[in-house]
Amino acid sequence: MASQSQAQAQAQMHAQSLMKLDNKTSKRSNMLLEQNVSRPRRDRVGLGAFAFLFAEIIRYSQNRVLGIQDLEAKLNEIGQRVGVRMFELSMWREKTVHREMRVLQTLVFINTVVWRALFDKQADSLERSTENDDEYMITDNEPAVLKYISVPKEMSSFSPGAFISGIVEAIARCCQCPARVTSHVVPADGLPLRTVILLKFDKEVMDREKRLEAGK
Amino acid sequence: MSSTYYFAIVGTNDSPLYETELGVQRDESKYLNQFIVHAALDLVDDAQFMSTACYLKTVDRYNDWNVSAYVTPSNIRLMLLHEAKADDAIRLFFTDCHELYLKTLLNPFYEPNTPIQSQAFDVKVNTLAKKYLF
Amino acid sequence: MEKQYKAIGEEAWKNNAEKINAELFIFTYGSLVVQLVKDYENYSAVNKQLDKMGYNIGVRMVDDMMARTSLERCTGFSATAEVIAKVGFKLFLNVIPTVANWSADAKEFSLILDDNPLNDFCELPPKAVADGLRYSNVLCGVIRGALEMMQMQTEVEYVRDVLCGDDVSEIRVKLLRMLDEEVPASDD
Amino acid sequence: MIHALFIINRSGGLIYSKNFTQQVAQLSSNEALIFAGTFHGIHALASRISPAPKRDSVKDTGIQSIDTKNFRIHCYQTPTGIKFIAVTDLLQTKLSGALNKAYTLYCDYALKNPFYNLEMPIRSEMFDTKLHQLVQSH
Repeated sequence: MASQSQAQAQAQMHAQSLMKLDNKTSKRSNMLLEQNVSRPRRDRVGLGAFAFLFAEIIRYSQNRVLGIQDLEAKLNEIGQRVGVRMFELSMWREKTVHREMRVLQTLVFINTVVWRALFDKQADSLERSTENDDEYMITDNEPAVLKYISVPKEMSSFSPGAFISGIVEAIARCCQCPARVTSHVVPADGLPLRTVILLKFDKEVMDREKRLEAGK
Repeated sequence: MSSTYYFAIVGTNDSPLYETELGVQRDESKYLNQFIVHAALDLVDDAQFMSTACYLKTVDRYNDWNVSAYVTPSNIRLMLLHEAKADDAIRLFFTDCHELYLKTLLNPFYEPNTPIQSQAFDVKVNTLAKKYLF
Repeated sequence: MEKQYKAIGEEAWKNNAEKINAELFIFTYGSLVVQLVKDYENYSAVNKQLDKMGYNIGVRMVDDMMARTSLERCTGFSATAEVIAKVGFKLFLNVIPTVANWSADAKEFSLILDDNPLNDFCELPPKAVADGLRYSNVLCGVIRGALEMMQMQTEVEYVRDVLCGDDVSEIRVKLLRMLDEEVPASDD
Repeated sequence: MIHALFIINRSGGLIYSKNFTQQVAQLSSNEALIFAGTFHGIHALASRISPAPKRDSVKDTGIQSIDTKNFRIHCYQTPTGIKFIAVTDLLQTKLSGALNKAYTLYCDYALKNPFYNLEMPIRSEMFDTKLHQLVQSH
């Protein structure tokens, strides 16, 4: 009996302390809900800060996975949380807040607005695959976030751009155009980290596109 | 002014992320409100491909109720049950609620499509309702 | 002295630092912390991991700061504090915390983070606050790692955190000892 | 003219060596290791025998260059204890600028690379390329 009431008292105390904390932190929630997000609050940080952080994210992830695919999946996951936020935020800052639901418009939005928001420039190209109708490629010749990374030969199939493909995958899903998104290093002359983000849209998306096209 | 509103935010998997009754509280109405909103989601799905606008205006009617909808770029549906028509006021209310949702989403600890539990959010929504709807 | 470091930091930021969108950095950091919370399911383990990752960053970052500035080895702990605040934080995060609360023996000081970019947008869940999650704990590790490369063994920790309801964020840096140098660790 | 470049880590280990001209002999890897370790030791001893006071502010930072009849060895030690060593002709009086640039490249393409392990030999094509460009442009 005694221990039970003790436990109850403890639980009550815990609840009280949580409430007290809640009062303290509600100031913070208020502040966050009141801040102006129509423009970025701050402009830049050092690329060095990002590069060191990203390197550490890769090292951390590497220690927790068995193979290259898992490593890419982990980076993809980390990128997705960035993508959802960056997308809704970039759209909010557009002149006309709107929705993109069509494959091509979504791709163009990613290629231009999102890329500018993330990397200060448009992606270098957006192409449709010549082999498969449901595949599109966004190419960045020199992704700033990968600038200093040299993938060792024994891991040559690893693409650190999996982080970027995670961002893109999340945005495609937000736009109701879910796709499998992968990243591939395709070096070109003087561009060792040229990265191709490959989107393969789900069948439902392509079917819907056809329906909407026919309905026009 | 005795108008009553029911406002809900619905996630991409059709689960409610937030709901509140604004104005006169009517106990028995909660489930009916949820039902009306849920039924209107299909109509939102149909309407949303007709334009790229977020605000879809009134998408459904049920007895005396109008159902207005606003869809955010990442397909989170803001739904409002209301009696009187007031397109512009509702647009402004929705737009500001969208901004509140956006700021909630920016928090790294908020997982998309999960219920919004912040008290501050609740207070702000009620303030917006007072500002635009009453 | 203080002015001089401020100028060095600003000069390096302006001319020698490549930059990146702050929000991309902030969201990426947030995503990492959330990942750690998922992976460890225990906030004090997350604190530890953030500190460790910060350490790994710090032992490397200090070289980047030195290479991009004209700094020499710091003379004394008070100059070190100034360099961390006015050059290190400036160069990487584009903010300058305040150095304050020196201990009488001049072996401890605080960095008051009036403006911490990592915190933008962040609100901790109540459970994380109650369990003492230090969201920006990576910074402690960075400082500790960087100072170790400069032969200073330190203890660095958050003593106050706005995300946990405190009025300001304060990181305490305590010098434990100077590590031996001059003699090469191994000659073979 | 920069003939060769070596990087020595904090404990005297050789982590990078590269010849840029045919004019200097290619040391065997064993010789290069000995060169690095020996230089590291002499560098430390030199700052010990220095008549300069041992206070931090005026402390001697060790050997900055060694001359022979035909060439010069330059050394730039970073505040963290890494040594960048270049072999040049005698016309090169001061090389700290170029060595500082090499230091920056080391920070970018070794330290910021997640696959580089601290204190270990640098194996990065990008580092090679950038360093080569630096030496060419010098």
